[in-house]
Amino acid sequence: MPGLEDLYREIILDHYSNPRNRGELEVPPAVRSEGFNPLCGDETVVYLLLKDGMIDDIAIGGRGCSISSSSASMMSALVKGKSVEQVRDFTKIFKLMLSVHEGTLGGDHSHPISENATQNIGPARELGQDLGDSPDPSARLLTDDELASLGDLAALQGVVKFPVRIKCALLPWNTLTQSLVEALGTG
Amino acid sequence: MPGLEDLYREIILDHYSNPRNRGELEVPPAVRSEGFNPLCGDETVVYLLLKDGMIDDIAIGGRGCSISSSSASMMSALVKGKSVEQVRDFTKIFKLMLSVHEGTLGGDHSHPISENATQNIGPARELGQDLGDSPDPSARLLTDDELASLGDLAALQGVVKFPVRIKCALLPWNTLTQSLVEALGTG
Amino acid sequence: MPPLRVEMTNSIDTELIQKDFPILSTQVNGQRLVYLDSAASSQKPIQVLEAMDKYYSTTHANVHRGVYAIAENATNLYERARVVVGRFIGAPNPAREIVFTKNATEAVNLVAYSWGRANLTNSDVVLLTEMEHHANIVPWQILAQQLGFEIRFIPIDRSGYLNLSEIDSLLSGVKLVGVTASSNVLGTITEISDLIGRAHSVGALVIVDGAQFVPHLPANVQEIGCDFFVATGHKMLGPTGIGFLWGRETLLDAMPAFLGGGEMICDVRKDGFTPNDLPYKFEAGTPPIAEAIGLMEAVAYLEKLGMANIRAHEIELVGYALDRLKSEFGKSIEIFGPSNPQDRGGVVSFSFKNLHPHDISQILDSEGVCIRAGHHCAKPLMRVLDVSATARASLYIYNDYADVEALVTGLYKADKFFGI
Amino acid sequence: MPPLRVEMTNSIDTELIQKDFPILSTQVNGQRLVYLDSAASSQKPIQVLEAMDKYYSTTHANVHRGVYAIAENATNLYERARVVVGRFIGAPNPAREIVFTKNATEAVNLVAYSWGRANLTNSDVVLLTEMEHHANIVPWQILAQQLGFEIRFIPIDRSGYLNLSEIDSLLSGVKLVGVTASSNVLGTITEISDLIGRAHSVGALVIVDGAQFVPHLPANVQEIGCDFFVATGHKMLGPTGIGFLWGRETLLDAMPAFLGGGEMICDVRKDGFTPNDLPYKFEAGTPPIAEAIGLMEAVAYLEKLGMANIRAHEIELVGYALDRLKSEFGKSIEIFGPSNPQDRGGVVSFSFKNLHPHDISQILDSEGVCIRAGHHCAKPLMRVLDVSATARASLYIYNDYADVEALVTGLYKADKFFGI
Ligand SMILES: Cc1ncc(COP(=O)(O)O)c(C=O)c1O
Ligand SMILES: Cc1ncc(COP(=O)(O)O)c(C=O)c1O
Ligand code: FES
Ligand code: FES
Repeated sequence: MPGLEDLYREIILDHYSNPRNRGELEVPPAVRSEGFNPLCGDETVVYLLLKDGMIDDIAIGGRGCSISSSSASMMSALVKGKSVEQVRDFTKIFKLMLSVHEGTLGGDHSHPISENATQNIGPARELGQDLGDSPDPSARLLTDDELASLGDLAALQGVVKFPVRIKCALLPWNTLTQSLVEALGTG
Repeated sequence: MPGLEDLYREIILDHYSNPRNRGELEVPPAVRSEGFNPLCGDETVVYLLLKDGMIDDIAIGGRGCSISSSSASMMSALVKGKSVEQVRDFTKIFKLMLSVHEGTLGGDHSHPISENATQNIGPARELGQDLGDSPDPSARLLTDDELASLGDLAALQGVVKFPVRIKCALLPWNTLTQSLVEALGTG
Repeated sequence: MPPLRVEMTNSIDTELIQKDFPILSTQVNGQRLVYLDSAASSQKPIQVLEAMDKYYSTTHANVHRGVYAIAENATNLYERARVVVGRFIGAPNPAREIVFTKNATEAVNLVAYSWGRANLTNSDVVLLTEMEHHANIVPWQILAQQLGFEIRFIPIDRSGYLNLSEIDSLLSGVKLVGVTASSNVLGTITEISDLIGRAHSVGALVIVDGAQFVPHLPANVQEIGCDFFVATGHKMLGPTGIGFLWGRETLLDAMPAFLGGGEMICDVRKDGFTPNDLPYKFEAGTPPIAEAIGLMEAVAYLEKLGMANIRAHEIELVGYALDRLKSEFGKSIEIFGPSNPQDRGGVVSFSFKNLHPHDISQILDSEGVCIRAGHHCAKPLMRVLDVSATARASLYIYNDYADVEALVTGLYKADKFFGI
Repeated sequence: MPPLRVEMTNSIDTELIQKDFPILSTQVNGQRLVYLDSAASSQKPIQVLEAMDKYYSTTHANVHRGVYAIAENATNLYERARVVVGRFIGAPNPAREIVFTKNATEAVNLVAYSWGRANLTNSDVVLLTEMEHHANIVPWQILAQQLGFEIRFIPIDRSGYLNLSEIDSLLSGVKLVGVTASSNVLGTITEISDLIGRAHSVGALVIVDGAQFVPHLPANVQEIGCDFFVATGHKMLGPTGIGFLWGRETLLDAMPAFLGGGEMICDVRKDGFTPNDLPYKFEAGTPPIAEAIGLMEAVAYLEKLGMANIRAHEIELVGYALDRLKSEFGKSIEIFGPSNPQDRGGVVSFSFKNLHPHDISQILDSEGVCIRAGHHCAKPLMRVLDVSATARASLYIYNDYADVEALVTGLYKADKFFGI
């Protein structure tokens, strides 16, 4: 049974109470993107300033829960000063970390009551990988190096055990991707 | 438990195999009305010729089951030569005979399995009178005189025990009512 | 913080009732399940589950066309459910005026697609309220996109009541008013009778969203005086998969068909169809048969308890919850909606410190306490309240003082956990 | 008339299966229940009922928004049901392409109201077949009334097959083809792949009505090659109150919303709404949660038996029924549809002497034998066959030779009873 400490690691709470890079940037030269979480109605705003293929500056606005806020805060700290290339890699790794693996949904992640309820309810237990936020069929475990590359963000690993909150953790990253597209004028 | 003999009285089978007044009348002077039973798709056609407020002639077309066919046949025999007034009375009495009374739906009419199924299923048993073909809130038992006035048609009494077939028995009568309205140029 | 616990004075015996709800004796995270989310969906008593099982196990068949015994019986039960549900809300002619749908949302859409498309033009106005659920907003927006009419909103005041001070000017040009009988966020029991009177006086019809009303208060569409009324089974002890529309017979009769298919036709030719009589005209395809039977049993359960008793219980329990939350958390908690429990249904929405509602709910879950966090499908209202989400505890017949205390305890834990 | 009884050679063990269906051990009129009406609605195995009861008794909550354990669990189960159902029909991306509806009929209406309204104009043609169920006719007629397009019908030949000889000219101007994969009256398993290829070559899309196909044969939408596919839960061992639409993701993505309300929105403002992603965009309001879970269990049951085995069983049993009816009643019985059981699903429609189908059914009922009589929601087909109704026996996994014999015996009784 996953406890609250799996979800709310100390570092998460820290970023939640002391969000980094909170604010706005002037648009232009920066671009501004907003992302919605349709489940809760929360919104993340990302201001992004690129220079020579590098994240020159980033600021975070909007409102959300501790998970989306801390994810945004840690993300901003991580990507600042990195290349667009690197940011894309981080995004991939982060999403991979949060993809739901075979067995987790009906299995060890779930509360006791879930196990009861899925017992005998047909083929439920084998289908974890197709559900929710797992569009990536190549879902796999992260390597240690990959995990380490995420820094503080590794603390969000426990979110997989709380499927409804995965969208919270992804919200800033999806918004960042959007703003990259906008800033680069592609897509 | 109602048996088949409650539904298919001999006289009914007789009218079914030897339908009276089957055919067509010339239109005009006669009027022609058709009625549908949406449950089965069957159709009764009534040709009606009025003269001096009397049913001068009547003919029956269309196709239907033994219940609707015999009801039409017996109806045609009964109303021929009668006054419009009388026909309206017959219609009222006939419909009254087929209205479903309190208690009958969950009660004595039903097959054993119905009783099982409605047991404990909430307030089912008390609601007979509101269901199906009982738009008339003044539903009551017929007097002996009334029943006698229907002649052969009294044989259709057993139909109440087979609610789906009530519409069959009523189909010719509803069509007749329609054709009366048309013939009298009212409504 | 010694709880203010006192004996309930109303006649609802929650202890006895809880025994009828198998889920309430399960454990979540090692804790007793404290279910405070009945406004999203109520739990189901064993009687409802058994009625459906019994139906499937003894007499299931498709309805309306079968001549054999079990099919006739299924038809009788299904039609009986219609009458039972209709009587429960005071419908004058339930056998023709109750249309079973899949939920309350479909029922509103039915009115929008059928009545709306036939009666609204681009010069008309549809008047809603700021506290409507999306179910009574979006169908009108979809229609407005196609027909080009205007949608207006009756504002709410600071206490969460409808502000009717400008109602006369708001009503100008209005053909239809959509109003909730009880808000799923504020709890407000709206004063619809007055509004309906005024709407009728300018020739507008009124559709009432009774989804949060029917489970909690005695409802009578004739007394309310509305023209259409919708509600949903799963919030009133019934199963998922069923809701219903009540409409005035003359209105329904004049409305064109909505969904096409089996059941709703009298005849189909290659070149067209003739619709069936009411209520079948609006019930295309195989209806939710077992669900209607389950809903009939749910209504029987509510009637056995007595809606007046249920109401008394909820006023008492909601009053207790409001008192406890205010006395424990004072200015740290903001409770939305009327402060008088007489004016509220069973929901209590609040903001607590600057904690995000989802985080509150997550902490409460670890204590077995289920509340809802979010926009509650009322985003326009969220914008009026200037929040992105609220936390919402909602109370029902099986809830008691201990459940309210569990909520209070959980909030202390959340406060401590985030330590902000 | 000694019955031709032989041992079944397929691997479906009807005796074992019957034990899973509580209703099959009930008595009707003192007789064993012989249920020959699965084409109208199948019976439900105890596993399906138990899955739903278990859901309600342990983890019911409204889906998609709750952060607490039982709500997450309900959401997981509901979404898992979507994937299970999607995989069962070979959907490439079930999590986005399966939309749960209340029945197959709603699913067709969804396509008509959403895709149809956005893509059809008065110069277009919708091509249906003469053997369509009303569910795949009337929605197009309702739309045609509003948009003014033409509806054409592919004729059938005397043996109950689609007559595709004029298909090229029939297809001219066609934007959409609606075709049943298996007729609920004739039993015909249509050769849709050929038709779909031709339709696609003129740029038309194809909606396939799989209501009578999915319960009986292995179905794979990718192999079939259609664009939309609908089916219904209650005919495939599942509960009432649920059906589904499969559509190509790109098509669904481009389609406007149909029913408006909760769940289907991403944002709602006073001045408009933003629809949600697939598949939620098309699931307004609280969905049939327990019903989806019941349907998932039904699919598991069918998969356990194996669709190929079910098919083998039905070919054998239908072949037996055709033989027995013909050998017993010769020219007195007219059996509609293909004479080769390989080309048929589980239904056997017939005319018997000049007895009215409802009268036949009534007599059979007194023997505990349930068949359907009527137009089977296929009135245009009835006109083509020049009958007002047919009697229809339909066979499924729990039926066996004894059931066919009961039908034969019952027909003898009917013949004797009416003595015509
Ligand atoms: C071929 C066919 N299509 C569609 C339907 C409609 O199914 P439902 O009534 O569940 O919507 C049926 C069943 O009645 C059918 O037999
Ligand atoms: C006030 C109100 N109206 C309508 C609805 C919609 O009910 P359903 O989702 O069952 O259609 C709800 C519940 O979500 C509600 O609270
Ligand atoms: S709850 Fe809205 S982003 Fe987490
Ligand atoms: S069955 Fe059609 S009228 Fe009797």
